[in-house]
Amino acid sequence: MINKKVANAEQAIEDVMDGDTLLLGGFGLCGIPENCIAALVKKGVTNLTCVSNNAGVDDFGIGLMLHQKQVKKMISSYVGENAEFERQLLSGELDVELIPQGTLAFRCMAAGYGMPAIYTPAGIGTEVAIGKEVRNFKGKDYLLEEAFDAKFAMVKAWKGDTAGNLIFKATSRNFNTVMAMAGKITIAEVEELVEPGELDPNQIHVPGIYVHRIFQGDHYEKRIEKKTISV
Amino acid sequence: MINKKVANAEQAIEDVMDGDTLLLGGFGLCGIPENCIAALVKKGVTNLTCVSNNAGVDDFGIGLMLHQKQVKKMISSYVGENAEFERQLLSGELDVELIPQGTLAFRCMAAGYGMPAIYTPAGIGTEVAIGKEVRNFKGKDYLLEEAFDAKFAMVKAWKGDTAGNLIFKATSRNFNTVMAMAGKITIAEVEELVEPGELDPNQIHVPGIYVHRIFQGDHYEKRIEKKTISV
Amino acid sequence: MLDKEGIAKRIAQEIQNNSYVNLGIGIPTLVANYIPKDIHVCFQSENGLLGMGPFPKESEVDPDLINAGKQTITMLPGAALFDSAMSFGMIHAQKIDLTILGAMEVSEMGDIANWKIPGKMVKGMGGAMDLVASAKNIIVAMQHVNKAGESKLLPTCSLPLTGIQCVKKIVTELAVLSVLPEGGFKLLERAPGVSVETIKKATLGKLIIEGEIPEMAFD
Amino acid sequence: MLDKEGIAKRIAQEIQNNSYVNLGIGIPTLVANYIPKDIHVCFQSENGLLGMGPFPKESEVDPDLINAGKQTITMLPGAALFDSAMSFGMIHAQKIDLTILGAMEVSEMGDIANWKIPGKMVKGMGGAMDLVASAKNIIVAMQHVNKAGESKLLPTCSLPLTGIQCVKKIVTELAVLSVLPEGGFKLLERAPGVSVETIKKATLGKLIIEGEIPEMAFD
Repeated sequence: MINKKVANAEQAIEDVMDGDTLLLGGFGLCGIPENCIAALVKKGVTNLTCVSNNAGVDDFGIGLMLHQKQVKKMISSYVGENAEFERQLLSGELDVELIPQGTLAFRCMAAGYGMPAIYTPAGIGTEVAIGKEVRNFKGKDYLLEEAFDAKFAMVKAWKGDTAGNLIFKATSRNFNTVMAMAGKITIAEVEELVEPGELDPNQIHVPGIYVHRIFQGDHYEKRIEKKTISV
Repeated sequence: MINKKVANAEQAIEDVMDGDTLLLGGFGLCGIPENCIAALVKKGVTNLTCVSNNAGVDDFGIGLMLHQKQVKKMISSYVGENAEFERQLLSGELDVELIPQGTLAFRCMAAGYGMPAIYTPAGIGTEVAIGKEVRNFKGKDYLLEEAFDAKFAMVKAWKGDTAGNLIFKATSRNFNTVMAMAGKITIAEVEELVEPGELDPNQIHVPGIYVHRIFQGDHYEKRIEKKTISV
Repeated sequence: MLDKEGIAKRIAQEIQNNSYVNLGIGIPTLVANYIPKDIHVCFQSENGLLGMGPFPKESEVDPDLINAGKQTITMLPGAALFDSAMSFGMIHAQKIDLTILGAMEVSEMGDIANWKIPGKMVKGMGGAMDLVASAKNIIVAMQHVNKAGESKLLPTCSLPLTGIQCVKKIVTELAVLSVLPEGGFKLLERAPGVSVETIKKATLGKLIIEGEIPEMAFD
Repeated sequence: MLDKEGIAKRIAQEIQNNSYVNLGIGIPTLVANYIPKDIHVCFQSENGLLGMGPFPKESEVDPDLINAGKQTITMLPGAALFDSAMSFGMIHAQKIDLTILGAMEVSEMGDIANWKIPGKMVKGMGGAMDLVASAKNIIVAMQHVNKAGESKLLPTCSLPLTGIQCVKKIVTELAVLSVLPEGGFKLLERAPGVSVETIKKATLGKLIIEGEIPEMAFD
């Protein structure tokens, strides 16, 4: 098997440059690449375009990069709950492109499947459609949306092997699979890194061919945004 | 949970009518819906359009339906190894549309994902492109291929639960997942049918929402087309 | 007049047996509490889960298992997990039977605005534009008038749209209304103690009243 | 002059360390037998497997585990299974580093014909059109001339095409040739004991010969 293992997050992200575009997995704070984000903050790389469903919170997730003003542009579907984000956006320091959540997922999937663009009904008749091609198929209108073209994808999986195969847990799968498939260079951090042969080939969510670097992360905080309990 | 269980193949296919379009899972003879095919043969329904990567062999798989002249048209990527198929094709009794294997998979996936059509580079510059829209994205040409619009999908899984969740084994997954997602009415036959909660939600290949009827099949022959042994 | 729980309770009556349902944030979330015992329903959370169960006990809390509102949740037996692409795939392929969501405005053509108020910080549309663009059946749960006392059922929406010609039914604190294909809000039911006159005053869009309008019935 | 095993052996030298490779049916399948021990290569089978291993022992035969040629196979440690859509997805997204396949004809522009002979029963293109439309690097393994003695390296293909401007290299029983981006077969190596003159006679398309042409080297 082809060995994708690198030592740690620092090594995995060492060639990220100012101005690069990154796909960052996760939904809210669930399944975010915590170690990669910490390493990006430490490296201090700037002018990044970050594609991520959300933008973290003030003191966790992508919020940590926003706090350091490393992000030039966010492409997200929902960016609430982040005061520093709001400040930078209103002051014009930060550019934000809001796109429907399905469109975000499909533009990643398209990249991972070698499709140049896909048609989606989401956004028809709204400001999202402005400047985009609308096409009717069998009586229904669709927007043409292009595949993402991102240099890096950073995803967080539950288990992985050194061949790059990934398995996700519960709803932390979210955008991580399609982003892993979409990156030109895909970096995966996993809670548990095992040898080839230890994962059931039938249960793999992302085949290793899509993953270029993999490492076992540490100190996962897995912060919960809205802990809600039944009484 | 919503219960999708039906008693057997006869009950599952009872509303298939002459002239219907069926998506039939499997690659070669691997992962084909053996019980559904047997029930279709018994029912004697005719004039079917069958979408399947292959057309079976003379005395197994879709070959059994061809033998009874139940198939009006095959849409496949490869139809070799079937003498009766060849006879019907040359005599004009059977219509065949050959399409690239990836196009077959993507036209199913598109249907399952609510995409009206997809762009693929397969077939550019060949007779497959005749009469189809060609579009250039970033310097490369693609063909526009429409999603399948099929009344029934019939797939074979390894394990399933009564909520319709499916797990496939090894390479018998092939077209079964995307066809299950593409059918207006999807019928799944499984080797082992269990109660909800017995399958790991993390390992499910096709969520039950895509499956309308499920039953535990019997007498699986699983014929091997080319048994090849290391010496 | 209904409170939020009342709106949720009334909407719960709309849920058919053996259906797949996506619940938006806010009042729609409460609907799950009022599903009759004999109705089988499977809730989708668009971040990648079918078969969403109740909130967890303290000991069951799993940071890797949340709903689209980012709340910790549980899974029911028969649940299935998937990624965001498949999740919106099944939404776009119209596998979800019913979508229930909140709104700021609904037009008499069934257009909906629920994501953006010009001049205010925009948080984003999340999955709402996908849901409204694809759903077979959409029920809106909302207050009949906004905090300024202005009707939210309008001839045309004034706020940026989330989707067009998609809302099928509306349940408010005052009434149940269907949106007719040709346009107009058809009054179906009054909330307990609410007069047709009150509903008329609170509805700026075209209101269609035919015959006697019954009061909502609750068990 | 090489036999089929020789062609496979020569192509195996083209395989780079840490690469993902798709092998077509026929001579390409034989290439797997000649990969040097120190080269890590992962074989894809387009019916849904990465990490394809050798044919099974009698006791290991599993009807649910076959390759794209429908032969029973095994999986190596680190293998991954997936469906046909993801399989062709990774092909189209150019995640496969090298595709090796047979051909009936190749043109000096790199067009390939390998699926259909007019007048004969057509079996279908299978996955070939997808592979040739997407591959980063395609090597064709074939005989230099057909059974009628006619060159298969042509100015333009006479048979229905499988794909256009895609073949990068050709290995035959006589020679190794690259297809130049501007068109033309550039002769790189001669098979042992084969003269440039013999290759010239067997090549109908534009043949480019620069300097001394070395003989293929085998370990």
